[in-house]
Amino acid sequence: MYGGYQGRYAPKTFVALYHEPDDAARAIDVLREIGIEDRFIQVQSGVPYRAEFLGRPERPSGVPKYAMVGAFVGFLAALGLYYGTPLLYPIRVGGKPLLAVPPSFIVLFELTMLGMLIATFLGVFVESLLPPVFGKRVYHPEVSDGAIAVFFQVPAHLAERVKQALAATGPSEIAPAEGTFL
Amino acid sequence: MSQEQRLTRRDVLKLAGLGGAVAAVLSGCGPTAKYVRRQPYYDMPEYARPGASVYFATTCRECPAGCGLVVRTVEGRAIKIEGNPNHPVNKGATCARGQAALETLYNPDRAKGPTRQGKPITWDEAITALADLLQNTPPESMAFLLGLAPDHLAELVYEITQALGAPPPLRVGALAFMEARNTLAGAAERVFGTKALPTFDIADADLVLSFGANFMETWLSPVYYGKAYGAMRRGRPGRRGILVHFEPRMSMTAANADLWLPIKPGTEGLVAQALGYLVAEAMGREPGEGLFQVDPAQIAQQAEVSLEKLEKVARYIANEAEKVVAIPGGVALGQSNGFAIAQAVLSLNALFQELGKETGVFFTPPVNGEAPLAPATLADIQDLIGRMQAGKVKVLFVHGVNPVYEFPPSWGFAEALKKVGTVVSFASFVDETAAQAHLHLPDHTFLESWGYQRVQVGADRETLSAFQPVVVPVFDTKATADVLLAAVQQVGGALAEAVPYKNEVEFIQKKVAALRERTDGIYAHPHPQVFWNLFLQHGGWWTEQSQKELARGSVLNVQVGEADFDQGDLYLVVFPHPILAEGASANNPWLQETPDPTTTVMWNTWVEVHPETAARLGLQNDDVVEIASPYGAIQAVVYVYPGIRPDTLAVPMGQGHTALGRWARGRGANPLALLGPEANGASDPAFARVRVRVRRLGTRRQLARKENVVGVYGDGRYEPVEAKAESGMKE
Amino acid sequence: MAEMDPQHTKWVMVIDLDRCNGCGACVTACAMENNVAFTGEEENAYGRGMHWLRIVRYWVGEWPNVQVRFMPMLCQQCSNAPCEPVCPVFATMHSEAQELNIQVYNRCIGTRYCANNCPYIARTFNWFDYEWPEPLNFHLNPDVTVRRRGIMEKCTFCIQRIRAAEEEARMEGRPVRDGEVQPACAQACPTEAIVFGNWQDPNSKVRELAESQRGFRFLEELGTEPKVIYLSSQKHEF
Amino acid sequence: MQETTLPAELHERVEELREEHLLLDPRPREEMNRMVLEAMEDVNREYIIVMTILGLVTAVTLFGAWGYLMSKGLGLAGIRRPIYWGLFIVSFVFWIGISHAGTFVSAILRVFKAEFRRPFTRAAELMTTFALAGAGLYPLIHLGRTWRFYWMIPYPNQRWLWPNFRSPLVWDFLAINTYLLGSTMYLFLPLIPDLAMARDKSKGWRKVLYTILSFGWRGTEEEWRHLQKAIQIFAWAIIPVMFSVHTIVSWDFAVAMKLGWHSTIFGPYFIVGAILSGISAVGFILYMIRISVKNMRYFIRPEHFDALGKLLLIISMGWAYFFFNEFLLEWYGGEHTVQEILRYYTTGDMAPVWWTMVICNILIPWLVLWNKNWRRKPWVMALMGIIVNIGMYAERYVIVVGALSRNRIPFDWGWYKPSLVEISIALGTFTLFFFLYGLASRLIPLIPVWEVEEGHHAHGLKRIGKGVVKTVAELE
Repeated sequence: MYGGYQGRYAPKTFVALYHEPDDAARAIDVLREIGIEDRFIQVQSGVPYRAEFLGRPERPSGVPKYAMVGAFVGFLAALGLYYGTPLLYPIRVGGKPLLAVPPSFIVLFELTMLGMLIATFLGVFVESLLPPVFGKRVYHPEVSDGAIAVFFQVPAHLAERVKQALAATGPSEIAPAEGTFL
Repeated sequence: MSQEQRLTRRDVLKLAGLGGAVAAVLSGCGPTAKYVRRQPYYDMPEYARPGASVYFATTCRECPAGCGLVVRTVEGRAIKIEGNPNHPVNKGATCARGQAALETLYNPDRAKGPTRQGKPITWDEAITALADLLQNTPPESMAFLLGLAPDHLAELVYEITQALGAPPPLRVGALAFMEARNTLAGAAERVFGTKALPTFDIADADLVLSFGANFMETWLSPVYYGKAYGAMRRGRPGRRGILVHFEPRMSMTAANADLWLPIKPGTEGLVAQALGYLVAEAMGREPGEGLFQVDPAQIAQQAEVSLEKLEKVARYIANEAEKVVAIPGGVALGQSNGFAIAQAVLSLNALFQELGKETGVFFTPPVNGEAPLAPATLADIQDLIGRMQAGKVKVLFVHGVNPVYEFPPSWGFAEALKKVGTVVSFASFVDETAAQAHLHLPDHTFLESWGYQRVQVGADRETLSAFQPVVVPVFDTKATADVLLAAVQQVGGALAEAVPYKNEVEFIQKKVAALRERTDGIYAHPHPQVFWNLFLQHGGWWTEQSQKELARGSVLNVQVGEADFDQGDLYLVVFPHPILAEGASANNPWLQETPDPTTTVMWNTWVEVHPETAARLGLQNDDVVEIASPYGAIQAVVYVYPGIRPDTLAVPMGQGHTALGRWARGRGANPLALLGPEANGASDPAFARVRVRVRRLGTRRQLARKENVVGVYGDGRYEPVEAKAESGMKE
Repeated sequence: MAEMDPQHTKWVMVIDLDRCNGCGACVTACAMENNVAFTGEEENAYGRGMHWLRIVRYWVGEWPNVQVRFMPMLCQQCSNAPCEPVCPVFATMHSEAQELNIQVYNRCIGTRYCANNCPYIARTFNWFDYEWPEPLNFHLNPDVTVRRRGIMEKCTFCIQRIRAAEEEARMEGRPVRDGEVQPACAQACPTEAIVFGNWQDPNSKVRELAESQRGFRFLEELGTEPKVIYLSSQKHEF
Repeated sequence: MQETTLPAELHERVEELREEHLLLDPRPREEMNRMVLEAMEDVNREYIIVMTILGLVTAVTLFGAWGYLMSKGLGLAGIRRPIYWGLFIVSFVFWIGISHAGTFVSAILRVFKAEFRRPFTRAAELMTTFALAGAGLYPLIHLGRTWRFYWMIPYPNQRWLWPNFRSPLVWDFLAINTYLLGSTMYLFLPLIPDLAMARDKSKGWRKVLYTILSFGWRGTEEEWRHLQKAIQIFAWAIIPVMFSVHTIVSWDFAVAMKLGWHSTIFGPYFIVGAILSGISAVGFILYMIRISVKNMRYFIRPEHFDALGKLLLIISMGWAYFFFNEFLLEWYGGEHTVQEILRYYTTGDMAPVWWTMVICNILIPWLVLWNKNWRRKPWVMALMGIIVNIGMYAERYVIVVGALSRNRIPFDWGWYKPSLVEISIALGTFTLFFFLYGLASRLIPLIPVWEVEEGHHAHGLKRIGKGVVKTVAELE
């Protein structure tokens, strides 16, 4: 994030651990007051909190776009299968037309939904950059015990000041965070 | 390719010229190439191209009717049996039994080669043994039992017995006596003056009166009658023939009748006379001049039939019908007064003639006047059994019949057989008789055989129907005629001089030689070899023109009287199975699998019981019952049958084999066990005189039916029973 | 004849129920021609016969005026066949050249849906691998596939015979002659109840017979447009 | 939580409420995590014995019998002409019905924010997946040539042949695949945070497994946002898929030219039936989890059974409504064969099965479920689960086998008797289901802890006058 900075200006990542959303929200306010932008703060939690609870900026999720693209692809695949394949090798059955509209709805529906669901599923991973194949990531295992971990990046020389400021918000722990492979 | 295909098709036989496959057949049938061989692909006979069919004309021997067949073969294997469209009897059609004959040919349970006391021997040993028997047995203690087919063998054996001085062969068979051939021929002699089996010309009849004749099933010539029946119904625009059938049970023939009258067993003759009386009356004859001195009202009561219905039929005959045919047959002739019934019914035809109606009885003219050997009478058979019992028969030759199975046990044949020194069986299968034979010298099945059959019924012209092998023999079997001739030659001396044929083919060629001089045949050629080839190519010889001459008869005012019955509760109708007939081909799986027309039962013996009777006796579908007559008892499975008199039971023949093969053995029961030894007045067995008691055994066995019981009878509930319930009835 | 299109035939069967006497020759002939397996007593008792053609028998009336009606029942080769659209793999389909309802054995995966959907109960299923013990298998028709377990089969109108006749006719540059093709059942039928022919041929026997006032198609109210035309039996009433 | 502000005299009432409602009875997340993990790691002797038995029984009765069936032919099943479909298709429809449980609980209840769903969404979704796994086997088992099943898949092949998209079986194939994939993904998405939790808390092979399965989940805001969005999309999208699946299954029958099947009401009728059997099966499964899995008495409480009981009663009424509709209108139609079919159902051979269906699906639920005390008894609901599912199995049996037994040609009616192989396979899918479920119960967290914790956050108490009530805050 701070690529190029060296020495005392090099960024350092810290984690402050909270057990109440109120505290975490206050800590984020504190960080923001210090001048750390939202993009240098990351919150990890064991339960989902709406952005507003912690005073974090609302950002829309990209997943619905995946869903729509997936649905469209599924729909096209269904069109191709239903209206295309019978023309490749026309076989008449039951005195029925080769291409009939009403039963096509079933195929169109199913494959559209299938495309949509698969794309949504994949979308979660792509959007969240999961699985973390590109390197280490910061994480605090207590998150899974319901703690709210507030990660923030500060230049090394500011670290102590920030720690002190956060102490007032009652974190159970403030520590430097190391990226790990998960 | 198209050339061969066109010519190998069935209609090739219509072609007068010789081309393609026919030429091939001809060239293949020289004296040196007796059989068509199944060859490897690199060395095929020229006509047997891979994938191309070759058709051979031959004759069916599943029953004695002598229907012409065309057998399709591919690469030396018989693939499909089709009717010979030019044959005067069946005109291209076949029955189920004929269709399934391929399974006789390729049956895995056929006898694989000659055996002595069950142990395989070579044919040389077999022929030596046979020659030994012919030489060292006093001629009068020899006996030959032959089936009704083939005729050429019967004639050869006849010549041999004549040369030996032995008693002539007896031609016997269950089907023959169930058809009461002697009775019919005897009655025909009395009414029409010809002692032969009459053919009833129903094709253009307006009304057919059938007194028990199951002519659409197995009776005499079923395919001929099938053809004629179809023509009668819808063969003529605007005229539809009507069938009225009198029989205690609804046979398949009865099932096709417009009116089925389930008269009391034994009253067929009386009803015929009553009907004659009523017709005569309706046509204005005074009772005094009435030819039958009967009282219709009283007969109707006696026969338990509606007088009104009889009168309606009589009025229809009198007013609407131009051609009326009355047919006696089936169970009617098996009554104790069967001979009188046959005469009464045949007389009805004569009466109609007298009343100005057309009738349709004709006789198939014998080829060159040579009638085939008639079937043996019951007296002949009983005489033979008596001699066997007395130990006077040292050697018994059996061919084409399975007497242990086909004769009612009450005749005592099986016991008498044990007293015979040497039994020689020529059966193609290890049937019940062959199983007890000392020497078993299996014959080919007819699709591997040479021969001919003299058509007795159904053809309107002289017809000699030819057999030829369509495939090379499947197993190590040998034609019985060849075996006998080889033995005769080995014996040598006077016998060989009297029977001077090298082999079967030469014998047949000599027998048909006389036909070369006939110019009225469908073909003629003076050269023996060409004639022979034509004979085989056409599947026999018959005249170009119909020789049908409707017979004129005289009315016999026979005293029919009452039929006698044995002690018992219920009348019993034993009938040849419409598909299996007497059961000689019961080991053909597809024959077993073809459903009986009226009951749709397959693979087993059932007993037809009227619903009221079943209710009275507490019987349900699929109950196993014991049916007992004074002569024996069988077990069968109840089929509640709406089409039978409440006082009558009916059991089909054809099952109950204790040998023959995997599909026949241990299946169902043979109702012949219930029959007695009495005759019907013309020395045919009175098989309908028996009465039976029926007893529920408490077990059940599910009949294999094509129909669904619930759907058909609507009794709502159907309790499936375990098919394995009855131990004794299964293999 | 001139207006006939040799490329396109419409095969039709007429079954005259007045001629049919129920003898069962057609049933056996069909089995022998088409390598139909036999299944034995127990299987048949459990409704597992393989008959492509069966003779449906009805009882009519009450004792003693009982009557029987026979009706040979086989695949009706429907123009609008209910069996066809339900097959997921096109194992049963319509041949446009012959207007036949075709069962492609190699494609069949054995869902049996077609059989459930057939109002004529005309289809049979190979429950097992059925055997023709040697040498019984010698008579198997080389023109007809022997079906193995797990697939559907049904009457084909003896398509192998139709094809042979059509090829022959094509090579000779003529339409197939009336009566040239006979399925095994029609060929065997002693009463000539079964007549087979090409509907496109205006002079064919089937056209002539179908004009009869007795003609009807079984369950035609279902709209399946069967190609078997029955001529009703009209018994005389005394 | 506001209970500190409540007067002391309400304390007893508060305790009562807390005991009643899981979501008012918060425990620290660590403790809940521990409880869930303990339950997962509780591989004791009984468990191993039961699982071994289930596994062996499944191997023999399902896969053994299936292999035997494939090697000999479908004749080993009791099906015959004209009843070409038997127990396999009955079981297929049955399991598809059961599979509606998970989707109903986790999608419909989620969309409608029914809070009681929280602890058992996963238990129900697992049912969906495993029921579909069982159901998905049947179309393969029932094929005459199972080894050719892939011919139904649309893919370019050397035969140049594509599947017939007019065939309801292809619709089935597509719908079931969509549903199976969709519901598996839908099971997996909310599972990720819990797997991450397990990853953090476990050691050894479990650590490796959960590390892989949790995909590096950390619980960042983005992750949660995308996850929740996706869950939302799934919840909405899977509902129509679920409806389509059972509708299409019903169309297998309804589009056929078969009297007794050819009914326009079959779609909704089948769906309601599916939900009925699914919901009741959830009751049974929750009971099993409650009694057999460690620590589950905390998570699964009588209130859940009560809620399920109410749902069940309503759905049973809905089912009865459709059933009555179907029967009455068919009967009024007066078609000859249909009359016979209905007669066959009610008084014919099928009557015992038909009446079982009526009694189990209508009579017993209606008699039992109106009573709150009974609804709250886990074992009663477990029993209801069994009874209703017997009834629903009977319903499918009547529809599949009963209708096929009667057709327009009385000559060709039939009766049907399931064979041993068929019964064995049908039972085998039950053991397979329980086997898979047992396996899953020790491999993945059965309780969605984060959802429960979220519920804890959302729930509170409010004093109104002298009383105290439960309140719910909308967090999502």
